[in-house]
Amino acid sequence: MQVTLLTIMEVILMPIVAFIIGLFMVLMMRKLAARLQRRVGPPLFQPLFDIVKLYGKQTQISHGMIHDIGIIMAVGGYVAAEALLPVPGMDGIAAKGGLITLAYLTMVPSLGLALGVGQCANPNGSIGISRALTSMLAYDIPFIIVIFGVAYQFSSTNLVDIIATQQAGGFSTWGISEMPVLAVAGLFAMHASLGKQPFEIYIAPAEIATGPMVEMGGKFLGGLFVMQSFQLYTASVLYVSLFLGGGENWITFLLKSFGVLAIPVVIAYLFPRYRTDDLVRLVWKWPVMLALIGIAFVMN
Amino acid sequence: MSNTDLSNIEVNQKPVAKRSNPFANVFNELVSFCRSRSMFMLHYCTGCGAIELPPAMTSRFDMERLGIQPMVTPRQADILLITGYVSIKTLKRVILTYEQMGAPKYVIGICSCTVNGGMYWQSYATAKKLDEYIPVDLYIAGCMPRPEAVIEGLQQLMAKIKTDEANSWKKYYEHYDYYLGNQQHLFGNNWQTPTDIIGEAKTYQLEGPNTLGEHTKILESVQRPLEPLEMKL
Amino acid sequence: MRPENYQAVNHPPSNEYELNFGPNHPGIEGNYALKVKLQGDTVVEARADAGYLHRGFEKLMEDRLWIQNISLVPRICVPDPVPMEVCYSLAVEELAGLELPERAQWLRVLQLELSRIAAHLFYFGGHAATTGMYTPMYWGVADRDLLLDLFEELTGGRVYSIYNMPGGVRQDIPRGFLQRLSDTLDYIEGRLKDYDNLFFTNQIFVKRAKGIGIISQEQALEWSVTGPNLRACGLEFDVRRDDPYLIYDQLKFDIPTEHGGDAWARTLVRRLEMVESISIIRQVIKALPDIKGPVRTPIPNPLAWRVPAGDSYARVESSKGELAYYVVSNGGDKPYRVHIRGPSAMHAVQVLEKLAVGCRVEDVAQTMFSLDACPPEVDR
Amino acid sequence: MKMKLKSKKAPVIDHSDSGSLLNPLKNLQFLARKPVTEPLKPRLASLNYRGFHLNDWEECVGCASCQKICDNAAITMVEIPGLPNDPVKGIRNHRPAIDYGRCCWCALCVDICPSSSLSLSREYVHTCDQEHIDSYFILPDPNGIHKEHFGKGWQKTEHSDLLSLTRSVMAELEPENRIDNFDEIVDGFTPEQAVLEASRCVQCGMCHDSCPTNMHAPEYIRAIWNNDAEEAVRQIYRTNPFAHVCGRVCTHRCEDACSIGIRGEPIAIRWLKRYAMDSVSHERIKEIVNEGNTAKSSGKKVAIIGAGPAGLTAAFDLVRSGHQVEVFEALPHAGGMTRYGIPDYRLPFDTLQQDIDIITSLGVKIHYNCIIGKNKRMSTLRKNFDAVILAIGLSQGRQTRIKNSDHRHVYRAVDLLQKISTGEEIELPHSVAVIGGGNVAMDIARSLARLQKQQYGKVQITLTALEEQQHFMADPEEIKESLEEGIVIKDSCGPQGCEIDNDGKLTGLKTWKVTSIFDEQHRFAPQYDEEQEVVHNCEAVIEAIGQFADTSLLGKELTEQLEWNRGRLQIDENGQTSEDWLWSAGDCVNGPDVVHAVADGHRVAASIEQQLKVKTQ
Amino acid sequence: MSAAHSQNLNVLLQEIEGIHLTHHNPRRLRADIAAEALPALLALLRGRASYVHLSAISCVDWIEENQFELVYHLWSYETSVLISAHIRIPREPGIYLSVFDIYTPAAFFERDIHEMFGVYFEGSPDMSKFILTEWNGPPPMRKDFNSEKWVMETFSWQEYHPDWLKDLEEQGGGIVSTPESIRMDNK
Repeated sequence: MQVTLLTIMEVILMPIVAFIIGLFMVLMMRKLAARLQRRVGPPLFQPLFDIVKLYGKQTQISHGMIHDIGIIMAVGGYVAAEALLPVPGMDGIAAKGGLITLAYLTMVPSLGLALGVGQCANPNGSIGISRALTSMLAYDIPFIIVIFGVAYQFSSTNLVDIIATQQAGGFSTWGISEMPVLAVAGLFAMHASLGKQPFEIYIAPAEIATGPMVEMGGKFLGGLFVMQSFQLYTASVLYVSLFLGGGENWITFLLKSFGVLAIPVVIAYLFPRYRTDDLVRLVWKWPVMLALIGIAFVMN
Repeated sequence: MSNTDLSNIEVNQKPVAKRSNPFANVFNELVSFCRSRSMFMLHYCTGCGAIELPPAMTSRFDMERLGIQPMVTPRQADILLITGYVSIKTLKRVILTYEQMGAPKYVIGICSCTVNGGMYWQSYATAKKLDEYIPVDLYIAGCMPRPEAVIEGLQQLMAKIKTDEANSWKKYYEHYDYYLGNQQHLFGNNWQTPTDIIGEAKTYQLEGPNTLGEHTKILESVQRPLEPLEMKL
Repeated sequence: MRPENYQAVNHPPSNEYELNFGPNHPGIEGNYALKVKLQGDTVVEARADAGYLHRGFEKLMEDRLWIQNISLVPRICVPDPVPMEVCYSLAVEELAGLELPERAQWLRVLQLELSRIAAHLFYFGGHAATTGMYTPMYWGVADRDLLLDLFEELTGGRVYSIYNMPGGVRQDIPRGFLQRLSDTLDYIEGRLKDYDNLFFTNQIFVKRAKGIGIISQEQALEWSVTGPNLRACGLEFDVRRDDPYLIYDQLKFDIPTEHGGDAWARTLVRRLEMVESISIIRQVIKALPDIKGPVRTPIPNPLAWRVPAGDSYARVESSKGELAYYVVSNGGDKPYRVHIRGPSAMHAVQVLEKLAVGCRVEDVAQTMFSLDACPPEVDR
Repeated sequence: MKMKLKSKKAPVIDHSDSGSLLNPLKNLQFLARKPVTEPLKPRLASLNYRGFHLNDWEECVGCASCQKICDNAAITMVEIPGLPNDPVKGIRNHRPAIDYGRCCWCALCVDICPSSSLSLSREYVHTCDQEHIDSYFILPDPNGIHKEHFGKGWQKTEHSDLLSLTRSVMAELEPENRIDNFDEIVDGFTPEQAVLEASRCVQCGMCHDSCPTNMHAPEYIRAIWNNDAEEAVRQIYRTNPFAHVCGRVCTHRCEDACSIGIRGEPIAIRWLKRYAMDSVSHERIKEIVNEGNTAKSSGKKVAIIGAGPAGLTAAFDLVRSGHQVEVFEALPHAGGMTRYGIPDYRLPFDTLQQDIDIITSLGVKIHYNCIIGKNKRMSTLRKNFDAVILAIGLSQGRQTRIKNSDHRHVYRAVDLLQKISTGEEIELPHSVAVIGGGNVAMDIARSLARLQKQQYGKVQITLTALEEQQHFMADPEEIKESLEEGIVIKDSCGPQGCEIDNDGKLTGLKTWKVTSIFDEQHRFAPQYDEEQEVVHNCEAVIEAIGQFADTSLLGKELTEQLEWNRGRLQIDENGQTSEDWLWSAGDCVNGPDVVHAVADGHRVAASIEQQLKVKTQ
Repeated sequence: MSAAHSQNLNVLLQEIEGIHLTHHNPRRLRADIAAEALPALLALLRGRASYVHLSAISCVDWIEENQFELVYHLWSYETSVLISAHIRIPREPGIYLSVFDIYTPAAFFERDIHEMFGVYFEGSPDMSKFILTEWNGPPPMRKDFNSEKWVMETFSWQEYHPDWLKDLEEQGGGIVSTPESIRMDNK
């Protein structure tokens, strides 16, 4: 009984922690961008201000039930995913859920968004969401391969186990040193899943005027902002858990997850985006190839 | 121009009804604070003053320090910057855009042209006083104002928002008849927008004695029914 | 996004649909619109829609004194205002038979080239942004701002300098200006390396820009393409050399050309032009201290200045291409007619409409930006 | 990445290059570099920044040139009570107020400002909300719109000045060509010169305000600029029938008030008027004057004594209102002082005659050689006419009453001038000393110089005056031309007596050096330095120190009836004397000045007109 | 330009009847011709004299003569001489031939002139409105359309009444002349 209560508390607490860390990740992203662009950048609590303001908007234009559900799915998918991502001291239901569930859950937000945007009947939104699904299709293949490889390597789909295995032998047992090729492929997949340049095809303001977000205002946009901070958190923590040995304690955990996130974020501000068709070709070519090579190594 | 004179329009001085719940007050203040610290600016270059916005946004004067960032669609934006003259063709789009923005929304009139016609006061193609068509919160003088002046102006607006004084958007609902009349004067009587302002005014309980009038009657007579997708609160 | 952007198209059997680029759209330069018809992701038809920036300049100018118009003209092309002032002044000077002092000519060249660099810095930031890269925009605009500081020091205004006037320029250079100018140029030249690294040799950008919006040499001549866009097709034409004005015939400069005629070639030409402009300004800095004399030929009282009847056609190479003013005087104190031929009038309407067809939707914005079209020149 | 080095210049990227994925990563160095962002506080603008307006109220004269050059119609002129307002000096208490809802900060207003009072500051931040939109309408003062000091930004320089400050050159006779004859000195403008000169005008209207008769100078200057001399004549005749005369010898207060004159040479308004009059044929002028003259005969009769400018102007007005006007002139020609006091080289008699011809052509009847008090009595006039105007001018020269001034070779300037102008033989002395520094002194000196040159071949004229040369009453031009013509000017010399030799022949004029002219109460009380005594050798002395009116014609009875004020007839503001039938106008009430006389003529005519109307009703 | 080019050009241009040539300066040549002869001139210049670049078509409204003047500015990259071909057409009905078949860019200029002056070009591909889609008045660039008058009738202006002005009015001062009144005086 006590275990269950603790689990429930963890399940509640983990998304909250994730959200807070996610907010700082958004801040880091914007600060790094600012630095590269030779400017100061936003103040410390800017991501929070944005979200509170958006939820505090008077006008909240909904385009129908599906629109609302779409946003709930987008945020909810990640909220659920957070409970499956172990952080130092909190495992939540990670031991029960496993990696496969998590992989599924990370797809839910995109689908939810697709539902919601479809309701808006704005051609730009539709183009945007079709691009988002295309890119999801593109990066999911290497992503699944990578997950499969990791699971094979550690003979487990339980993240708690995977982390424990990695932490057992220090750096030499980390995923990254055991399967470096797969780790690179994983980084690619993570970058693509974040939708940052050069893989940022579905926001693309100059082409389709911010795609899926075109009809989002007020709390819906706020929802997307929340989703973004969860997304950054999920992607980086998942990567840290798979390849960098998870968090031994909060300090290393934060260092690792912020550090790993910095890579795609910094690259994003130095490159333009690919064309949609180029993206699919590229992602299916290099990361998939790398992932397959990686998995070949693993299987050996 | 229109039947109502601008001077007849009074500012909405009604203090926001303080709710008895102290938490609600704290919450209100928090939201106002966040509103002032996070302003999304609509990326719409209506006129030549827009050329000083990129410097204000980019590295040299970095607006993001104040939490201001450009946004692409009106649905996401809080501030509408009217950067200089608005040609009549643009004015229609400006009004459509303004009506689509989510309340609370703020309008800043930059340059001389938004106040009294500016350089183009004899031009048949530009509107002269922006305030006749949409309510304006703040004007920034200059032709065009420098980025520093724009940023200074935005800080003024932030201060106003923080204290809940920037309420021009309510004026649009309360005096819709006046604004609509001026719009009809310029665009003709069959002018209509896809946004149901009267309906919104009712929803926000901002319907005042001047919301409806002879001009809204004209609107009702020419209005084709709004499709559900186009307007839903 | 405006609701009128999503009108249904009334030919049901096809899978075509319409999309509006602009007027409020980050993929459009300024306040301008392009209605495109799409089939899948490919544009099958594009129609330009201008007039959002129409102010009736030509009408306004007929109602203002010859001198008053100098504060009006720079507004016709905001990113590159100096050529407007110079071109109008040249046209009026020709009509009025005003001799231009030599120092004024050098100062005008100085401004024209500074303005060209500023416009190009602004341009490629915009071009980069259409491909999703925002850092060049932040850099370019910030570096352009240093040039605006120089303009402010020289002319008293950052963007609208209102510094050229029929007869010359309004004030001489401030003390120490040439030194600061030289320092800024050194800085900008040093920055070009960073821009190369970030943008011009960025593989993904090159991949995106290559083969976009190709104009062949024949098409370029047929469509009256001018300026960098023409030179990107390998045609070495430049008003500065072919129809020299001011003291351009005394200066040494190359006319950079590229072959290919695509967005990438156009970008490269502008990149090279910045280098040339810097070298021109260096020549001016070197020569200017030795050129003494007034900076303005006095004109009669502007309130009662009548320009002899006649007409003149002055042409200037602006950063966008061939800019021309056709000015007609009936001997009065105001112009009888001024016709402004903005280079973008060709690029943003006819050329863009043709180039956009066959483009994928993600390249429409890039096509427009690579032409460096300036909508107010179309609208006037 | 392939990088080719084309010349020694910067590395050139080739179109066939495909770029690099690593190059952009080099910019990671910027993570370690400092941002270029400026602090939030607005920077100080450049030294010639075109910010908000400043206006130095001390300098500003309210000429409204800024309002005219403003292409955006942003400037409103506002009257500010309490500021100096002096039309004679060309200062109005108007100041520009600027609408920042129109202004574009082009600084054309600064560049044209005749007084250089306007400038732009380095301040550039102003914001306001809708309720305070009035703050966009500002009255620039020296303190800036927010009363904060930012310093001046854009100011006028010699390069940016838009006004043309120098007159267009007019041909005139060189001294050697004019000294032996009475030909008119200045040629007058050619059409090109006139248009150029007219184009300098900023139409501020200071000239109109300062002119005693409020001539419509801006309008006729504009008309001349428009090559429409007839319209100019029409404008001139709205207020001045002595157009030819005033086009040549007016004291041109307008030019003293002219805004352009603050920093440069004022518009040559007088010469432009002359140009307009000269370029339209006499017959055409007559037609223009008669345009729209449909007044019916009123049956009233007015008598005017004296056919000088004042009298004839009144006659001109009255006859056009339909009254019957008769003018009584004591001398054989009309024109008064303009005929008998101004030499031919300044005002040719035939041009004067044209003015008079136009007036008489309207139906004014002039009785020449008709001396009131001798040929006709005042009482007869009173009986036969509804109103009488006394416009007798100042015909008698004042005397210095110094020692030996009763010598027969001591003359009054007006007497001599009259003789010269009528061609009467005079006893021409070989050397002359003139006392006086006014225009009359110059006139007589220069007239005599011409005669001396004609008869003796050389000029020997000394002009002495109490004042220092820069404070002479005469026009600077007159002084300059006199000097050119060989007249010696000795300033600050107080005449003390005429030297007479034993034969009773006049040999010289003794003067003392003047140390001061006025006492502390500004009363005339010259002080001399007796040590510095000079004797100017001469055969004749001419007194040109002023004139007075000869009122003996009024007769004893009337003189007693009328009210007097310090030896002058007491008149009200309309020129009416204490008798309701008698008015007085011109030099005899105002002192010598043609254009004042004209103004007076109008005033009196208007007063009579009104009184006659009342009487008819 | 070279002497040979120049001579060549002059010989060529003499083929057009009634052409009147004036040299403003070495690089500007003005050709006045009858309206009927213009297409022939343009065809000749484009086909045989290397004038491939149509710089602009300008329209001038000579209302007193009741004519429109159309000016075709042509540039040759080879001779470096700008030829301005001037023709006059009657203001009523204001119809002329399109030269779109000779110079493609003419389509834009003709559309613009049609919009601004109301001159109709027969054979031009598109004469629909472009810039003035929301304008219902007469073609605005015509001299008989008074923009300022229209603006004065259509719009109102700010009525500023700041405190300093109130103070001045109390003291007996106040506004003497508004800029609008000055402009009306001049007219």
